Amino acid sequence: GSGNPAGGDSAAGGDATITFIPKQLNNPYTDVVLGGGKKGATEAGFTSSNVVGPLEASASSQVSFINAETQAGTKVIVIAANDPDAVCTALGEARTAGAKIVAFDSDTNPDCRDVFISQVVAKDVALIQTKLISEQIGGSGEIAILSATANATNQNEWIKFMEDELASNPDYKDIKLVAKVYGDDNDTKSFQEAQGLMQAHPNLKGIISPTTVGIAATARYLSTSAYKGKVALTGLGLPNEMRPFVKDGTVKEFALWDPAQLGYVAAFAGEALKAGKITGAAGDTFTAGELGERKVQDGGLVIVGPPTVFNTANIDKYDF
Amino acid sequence: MLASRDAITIYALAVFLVYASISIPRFASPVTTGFLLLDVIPVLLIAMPMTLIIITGEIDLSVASIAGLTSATMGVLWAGGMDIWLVLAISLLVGVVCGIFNGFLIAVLGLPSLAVTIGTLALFRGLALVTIGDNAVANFPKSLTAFFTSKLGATGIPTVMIGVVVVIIFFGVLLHFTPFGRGLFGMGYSKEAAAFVGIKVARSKFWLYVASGAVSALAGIFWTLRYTSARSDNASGLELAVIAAVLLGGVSIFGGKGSIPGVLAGVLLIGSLNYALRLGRVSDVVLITVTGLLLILSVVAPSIGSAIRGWRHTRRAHHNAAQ
Amino acid sequence: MNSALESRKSPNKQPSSRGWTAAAPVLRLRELPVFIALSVLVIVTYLINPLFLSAQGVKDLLLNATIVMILAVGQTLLIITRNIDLSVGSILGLVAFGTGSIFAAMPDIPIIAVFVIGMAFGVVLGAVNGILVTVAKVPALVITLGTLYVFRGLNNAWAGGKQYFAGDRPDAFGALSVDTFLGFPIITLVAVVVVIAVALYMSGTRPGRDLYAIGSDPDAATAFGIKVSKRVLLAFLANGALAGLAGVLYASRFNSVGATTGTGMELTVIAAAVVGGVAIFGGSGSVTGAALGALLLTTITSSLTAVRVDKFWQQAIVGILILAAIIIDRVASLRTAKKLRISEARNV
Amino acid sequence: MQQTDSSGPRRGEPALTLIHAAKAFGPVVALADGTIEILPGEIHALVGENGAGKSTLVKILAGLHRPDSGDFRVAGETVQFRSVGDSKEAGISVIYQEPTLFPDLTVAENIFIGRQPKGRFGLISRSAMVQEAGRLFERLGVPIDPTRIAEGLSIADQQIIEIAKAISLDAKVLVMDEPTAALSGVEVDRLFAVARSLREKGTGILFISHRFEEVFELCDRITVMRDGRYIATHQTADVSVEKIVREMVGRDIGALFPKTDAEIGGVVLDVEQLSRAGVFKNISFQVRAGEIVALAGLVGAGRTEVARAVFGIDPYDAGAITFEGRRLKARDPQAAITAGMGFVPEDRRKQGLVLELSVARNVTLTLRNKLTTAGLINGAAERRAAKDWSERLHVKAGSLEHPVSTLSGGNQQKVVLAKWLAIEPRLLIIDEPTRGIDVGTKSEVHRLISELAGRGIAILMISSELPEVLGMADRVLVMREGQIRAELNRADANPESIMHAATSSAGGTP
Ligand SMILES: Nc1ncnc2c1ncn2[C@@H]1O[C@H](COP(=O)(O)OP(=O)(O)OP(=O)(O)O)[C@@H](O)[C@H]1O
Ligand SMILES: Nc1ncnc2c1ncn2[C@@H]1O[C@H](COP(=O)(O)OP(=O)(O)OP(=O)(O)O)[C@@H](O)[C@H]1O
Ligand SMILES: [Mg+2]
Ligand SMILES: [Mg+2]
Repeated sequence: GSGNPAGGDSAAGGDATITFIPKQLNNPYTDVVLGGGKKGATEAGFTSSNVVGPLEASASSQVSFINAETQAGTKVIVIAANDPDAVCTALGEARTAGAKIVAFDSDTNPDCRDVFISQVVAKDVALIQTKLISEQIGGSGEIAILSATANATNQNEWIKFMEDELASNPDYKDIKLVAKVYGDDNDTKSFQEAQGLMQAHPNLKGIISPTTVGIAATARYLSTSAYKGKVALTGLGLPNEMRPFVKDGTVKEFALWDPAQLGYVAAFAGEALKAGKITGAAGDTFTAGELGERKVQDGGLVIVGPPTVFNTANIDKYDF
Repeated sequence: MLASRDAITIYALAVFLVYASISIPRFASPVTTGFLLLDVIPVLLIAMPMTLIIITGEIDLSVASIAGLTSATMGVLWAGGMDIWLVLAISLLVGVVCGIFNGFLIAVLGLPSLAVTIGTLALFRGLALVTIGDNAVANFPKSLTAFFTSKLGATGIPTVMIGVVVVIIFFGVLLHFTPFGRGLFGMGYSKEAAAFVGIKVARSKFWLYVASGAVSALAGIFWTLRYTSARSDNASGLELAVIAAVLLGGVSIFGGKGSIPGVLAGVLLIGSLNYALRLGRVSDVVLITVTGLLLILSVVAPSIGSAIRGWRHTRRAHHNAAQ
Repeated sequence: MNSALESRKSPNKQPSSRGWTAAAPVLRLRELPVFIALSVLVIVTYLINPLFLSAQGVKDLLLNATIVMILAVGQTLLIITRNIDLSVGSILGLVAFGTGSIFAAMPDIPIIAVFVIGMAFGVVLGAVNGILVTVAKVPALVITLGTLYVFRGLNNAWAGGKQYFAGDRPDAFGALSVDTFLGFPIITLVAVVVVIAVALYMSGTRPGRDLYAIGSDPDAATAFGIKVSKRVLLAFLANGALAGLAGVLYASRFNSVGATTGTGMELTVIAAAVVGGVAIFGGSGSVTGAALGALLLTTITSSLTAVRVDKFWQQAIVGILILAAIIIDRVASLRTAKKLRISEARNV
Repeated sequence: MQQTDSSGPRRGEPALTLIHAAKAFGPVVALADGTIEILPGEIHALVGENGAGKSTLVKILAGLHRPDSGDFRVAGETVQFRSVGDSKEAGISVIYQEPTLFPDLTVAENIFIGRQPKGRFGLISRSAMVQEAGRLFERLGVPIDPTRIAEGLSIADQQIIEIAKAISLDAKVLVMDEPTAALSGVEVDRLFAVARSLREKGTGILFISHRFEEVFELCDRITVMRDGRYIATHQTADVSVEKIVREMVGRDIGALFPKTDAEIGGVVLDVEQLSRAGVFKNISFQVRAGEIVALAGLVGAGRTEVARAVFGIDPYDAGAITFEGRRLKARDPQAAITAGMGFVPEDRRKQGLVLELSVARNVTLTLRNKLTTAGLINGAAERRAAKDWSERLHVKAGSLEHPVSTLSGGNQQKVVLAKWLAIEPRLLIIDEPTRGIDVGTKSEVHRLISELAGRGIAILMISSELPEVLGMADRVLVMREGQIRAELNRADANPESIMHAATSSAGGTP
C-alpha cells in the first residue's frame, strides 16, 4: 500500500500492545494456546494483550481483524493463519505501520511474518505418529489419515512427512496409506468421515488423525461402533478430550505438545522483536520466561518443545 | 416516503456513522474508509442483482458458490499457465454460465427459485471442489493483486471502488429509471398481472439471474485477488450476509418493494458496524447478535408502529362514539 | 360409492373423470420418486460394496439420518404453512450445549428429564420465532434469518471456548445412540415415532389439515375463520420442540457440543424437505416425504463414500440430486395439470 | 340441525341486526352508517353503487373486520366478534365477493375444511367427505369432481364451490356478496332454487347483486346504501327499479346501453382457424374498425381462452392471427400491445391490476416503454399521464399514490380501462366489462365503449350478460364448447337466438 495506513497513531508510543489472532475463537485447543499466550504477554511486559478472531476458520476471515489491529497501532500481532497467503497483504500493511508479526501454530507465507513459533519440528510430529500407528497395528495393514481442512498449512506439512516416511522407511513397507480425508475440524463432519473410511475400506487397520477435533470425533465413532478395538487410532489430541477413550481402550496412545507453551513462547518472541532484540534472522536468541532461552532457526523458525505421548499410564497427570 | 423502511435504514446509517466518528477512536479516518470498503465490496456487488431478484419475488442463494467456483477456476487456469487476462475473462464467463443455468431452471422451466438455488448452492460449490480440489493457488501477478488493495491517493478509497460504483449506478438506474425496472416491481407483486401488460416475466427473470451470475463472478475475482488466494471455499456463507443486508435495506422478501439507496445503506450499516466493533475489539459474538437483532427490528418496528397507531385510532373512534 | 355424483355427469365425461379419480393417489404420491431413488441408491451401492448393508453399515445409515429427519419433520410443518425456520441449526446448537451443561451440573439427573428440558428449551426458542412472526405479522424468512444470528450469538456468548464431551455425560445417555432394538438404533426409533405421529396429525386431523389450508392461501384461511396465528405459532412451537429433541440426540450421538454445534444445518434440512417433495411455497407435501428426503440426502453421502467416488464430487452430486428432485416434482405436477385440462374439456 | 317448521317464511325476531356500524381504514371511511336487519326466512337484498360499503358490511358480519362503533345483535343478543370463528359459531355463513379457495386442497376438502367428517380412530374420513361433497354438487346441479384440487378451476366453478361450502354449513344466516357475478343463467337459476329452499327452512339470507332482475326476482326486501350510509329498506313488491336506482345514485342516470352507430372501417383483427387442444377449436372471426363484436356464450364456453390466445397470453396449436394485415407473433403480449391491442381481463384483481402498486403506477404500466427519453423513464411525463387518464375516466381515489387495492371494485375497473386507453389502442378486447360494477358506473363504461367504437377503435367484448350483449354489439359470435356456433348480426340477435346457439343440441348444459 501507499503511505502509512496507521496514520499519526503510531507515534502514541509507550503502550506496548500485543494481539493474538487465532484460527478461530471458541475452540478448546485454541483456548489452551491463548491461555499460555496471555500469561506470556503479562510476564513479557506488555501493557495490554488482546484476543480477536473470527468465529469460523475460513481463509479470508482473519484479514479484517488484522486491518483493525493495524489501524489501532498494535505493536505485535501473533497469528495462526488459516491460509498462508490470504493474510499476507494485510500483514504487509501492518508491518508497514510498524507492527511485528509472529506466526504461531500454523505458519503464514514466510515473507509475511518475522518469526514462526512451531510446536515442534514438523518432521518429529509426523514421525511420532507413524511410529505409534505402526506399533498399534503390528507393522502391517491399511491405514488412513483424517485431517482438518484441506488447506491447513501445518497438517499438510506433517502429512507430507508421513507419506515420505512410509514410503522410505523399510520398517513400514507393509503399511499402506489408502486414504486421506478431511473433517474440516468440524465434529459432525469428522465423525461421518470416520464412518465413511470404515465402509470404503473394509480392511482398514488404523487411522491417524493429526488434529484434536478429528481424533476425538473418530474416537467417539469407534467407541460407539462395532469397530471398537479392531481399528487402531492415533494422532494429536487433547488429553482432557481423549481421556475416556484411552480408558475404554478405543485409543492406546496419542501425542501432543503442551499448547500453552506455544502461546507463551510467542508472546516472548513478540516482545523480543518489538524491543529489537531479535530480527527473526537465523541464530537470534531470546529468553522465553520460565521456559528459558530459545533460538531462531533457519527460516525464522522457533521450536517450542518435543511432543509428549499420552497413554493410560500418564494421561491423568495432564490437565489441558 | 420518509417513513418507508429504506429511509429508516439510511437514517440509521447516518446516525451510526456520526456516533462512531465521535465516540470510537480512530474511526473517522481515511484508513477506515479503505479497509471498510474493501471488506464490504463483495457483499455490495452481489447485493445489487440480489436486490432486483428479491424485488421480483425470487431469491438467489447460489451467489457465494458462484463466487467460489469463479475463484477455483481462476486458480486452476492461472496455475495451468494461461494468460491472466484470458483467465479473468474465462472466470467471468463461468459466472455467466452459472447464471444462465439458474435462469434456465427458474425462468424457463418455472421452478421455485428458493429450492433451485439451494440445489445450485451445493452444486456450484461442489464443482469448485472438483475444479481445484484441496489446492490453493496464491501466486497471482503482484501488480494485479496490489491494484486490488490500492487506494485512490490519500482519500483511502480503494481504486476498485470505481468499478463497484459503476455497477451500483448501473443497477440503480436499471431498477429505478427504466421500463425494465418498472416491470420488475410489477412482477414482484403479481406475475400474472405483469404478464397482461406485456412484461416478459420469464425473460426478465432469466436476465436477472445471468446478471447475478456475472456480478457474483466479479465478486469472486475480487475476493481471489484481494486475498491473493484461490480456493474452493472462498466466499462461503456469503449468501446469507448479502440477503441480510438487502433485507435490512428495506427490500421486501415478498417482492415489489425496495430501493438501491436503501440496500446501499443496509450493506454499509452492517459493514461499518462490523468494522467499528472490530476497532473496539468487541467480539464477533456481539456482531452477529446485533446483526440479527437489527434485521428483526427492521421488519418488526414498522408493524409495531402501525399496531400502535391502529390501536390509538380505534380508541379514539370508540371514544368519539361513546359521546 | 359416489354413484350419486357420477350419474350426474354427462356420459362422455365420466370415464376420464373416473380415470383421474383413480390416478389421484398415485400421482399425488410425491414421496414415490424419492422412495424409488433411495431404493436404487441403496441397492446399487450394496452391489458394489456389500459392506454398505452390514449390520454396522445399516446402523450408521439410520443414525446419520435420524437428526436431519427430525429437523426436516419440524421444518415441513412450517414450510407447509408457508413459513420457514432458518434458525434450526442455531436452536439445535443451543439445546445441545444446554444438554452438555445440564449433565455437567447434575450428572445424576434422569435422562428423561434431560429430554423434557431440552425440548422445553427448544419450545421457548421456537416461541421467540413464532411470536415475532405471528404477532408482528412479518415474514418468517427474515425473522428466522435474524434469530439464526441471534441464537448463534447467544450460543457463542454462553459457551465461549467451552465444550462438553461424550465423556462428560452418563454412559446410558450415550448408549441411546449405540444400542439397538430389533436392529434399529434407539434414537432412530424415536425419530420414526415422531415421523409417524406427525404424519397422522397432518393427514388425519382437522388442525393438521388447517396447516395445509393456511399454506395454500393464508388470506383465504383468515377469511374462512381458521385461527391462522394460533396454528402457525403452534407449528413454530412444534418445530422448536423437535429441534430441541434433535439437539439432545445430537449430544447423545456426537462427541462434543460447543459454540458452533449445528452451524449451517438449516440448508441441509430445507434441502431434505425439498427433495422429499414439500412445496417450498406451502400447501402441499408431507412429513413422510421430508423424512425420506432426509434419509436420501444422508444416504447419498455415505453411499458415495462407500463406492469410493472422489470426495470432491460428493457435494456436486448432492446438488444435482436436489435439482433432480425439484424437476421430477415439476414434471409430475405439469402432468397432473394437463390431465385435468383434458379430462375437463368438452369434446373439442 | 334446523328446528324451524317448514310452513313458509316466518317473520319474527330478526336473525341478525346491525345498527349504525362504522368502519374506517386509516383516513378512508368505508362504512359510516351500516344498518341492516335480516329476518329468519327472508331473502334480503343489499344494493348500492361500487364502494358504497356493502362488502365492508359483509366483512363485519363475517367477523373479519371489527366495527369501530355500532350495535350488532344476533338473535336478539349483542355480540362482538373477534374472529371469523365467532361469527360461524353464531350461525352466520358468508360467501365473499372474491372466491377464497385453497388451491392445493381438493374440492371436497375446500368445502369441509375445519369440519371434516371423522372415521376410524377419530381420523378424517376422506371417502365420507367426497360423498358429502358429491351430494352437495348434485343439489346445485353441477358436475365438479370433488377429488380434484382447486387449482386451475374457472371463476364460475370457484364461486359454485363457495356456494356449496356456505349452504353446507346449515347456517341461520347466509350472506352472499355478489355470488352471481361470475355465473350464467342456468347456474343462477339453480342457486335461486337452493336459496328459496333455504328460505323455506327459515334461513335468513343477505343477497348482494348489481343485477336488478335478480334482486327483484329473488328477494323479499331491499336495503339501499349510498356512500357508506344506510338509505332505506323497502318491500320488493312496493318499489320500482327506478326508485331504487335513484336512491343508490342520489340522482337520475342516463340510458344503460347508449349504443351509437359508428362508421365501420377495415378489418383490424383477423383470426383464422385458431385451435388449442382441449380448449377451443377452429375459431375464425374478424373485427373491424369502429365495430363492437361480442363473444357470447355460457360460462366455460372458452371465450376467455380465445381472447387470451389472441392477445398472446396463452399459446395455440394451430391457426393464425393477423392484426392490421400483419401476422401477430404467438405467445407475446408485448407484440400485441405494440401492434395496438389492449386487453381488459375478466379477473381485474389478479390480472388487470397490480393491486399493491399505486393507482398512478398501474395506469402508466402499459406506457412504460413510451414515457422514456433516451431509455430512461421521464418521471414528470409519467405523473402527467397518470393524472390525465385517471381524470378522463373519473377514477375516484383518495390519492393517485394510494395502492389501487384500496379502491372499490368499480373504480378499480376504471383504472384498468384507463391504463389500456392510455396506449390509444386500435383494438380493445374487454372481458366481462361490467362484472361486479354498479349501474352508474356501468352506464359510464358502456358510454365509454361506444364512444371508443365511435372513434374507430375495434372492440371485442366478452360478456355473460345478455342485455349487455344485445345492447352494445354490432355483431354477436356465440360460443359453445370451444367452438363458434353462430354469428348473428345486430338485427338477428335476440335472447332466443343467442341462447339457442349457446345451449342447443346434445351435450349441452343440462
Ligand atoms: N382494506 C381497505 N383499505 C382501505 N380502504 C378500503 C378497504 N376496504 C374497502 N375500502 C374502501 O371502502 C369503500 C367501500 O368498499 P366496499 O368494498 O365495501 O364497497 P362495495 O359496496 O362492496 O363495492 P363493490 O360493489 O364495488 O364491491 C371503498 O371506497 C373502498 O375503497
Ligand atoms: N388454467 C386452466 N387450466 C386448464 N383449464 C382451464 C384453465 N382455466 C380454464 N380452463 C378451462 O377452460 C374452459 C373455459 O374456461 P372459462 O370458464 O374461463 O370460459 P369462458 O367462456 O371464458 O367463461 P367466462 O368468461 O364466462 O368465465 C373451462 O372448461 C375451464 O375449466
Ligand atoms: Mg363489494
Ligand atoms: Mg371468461
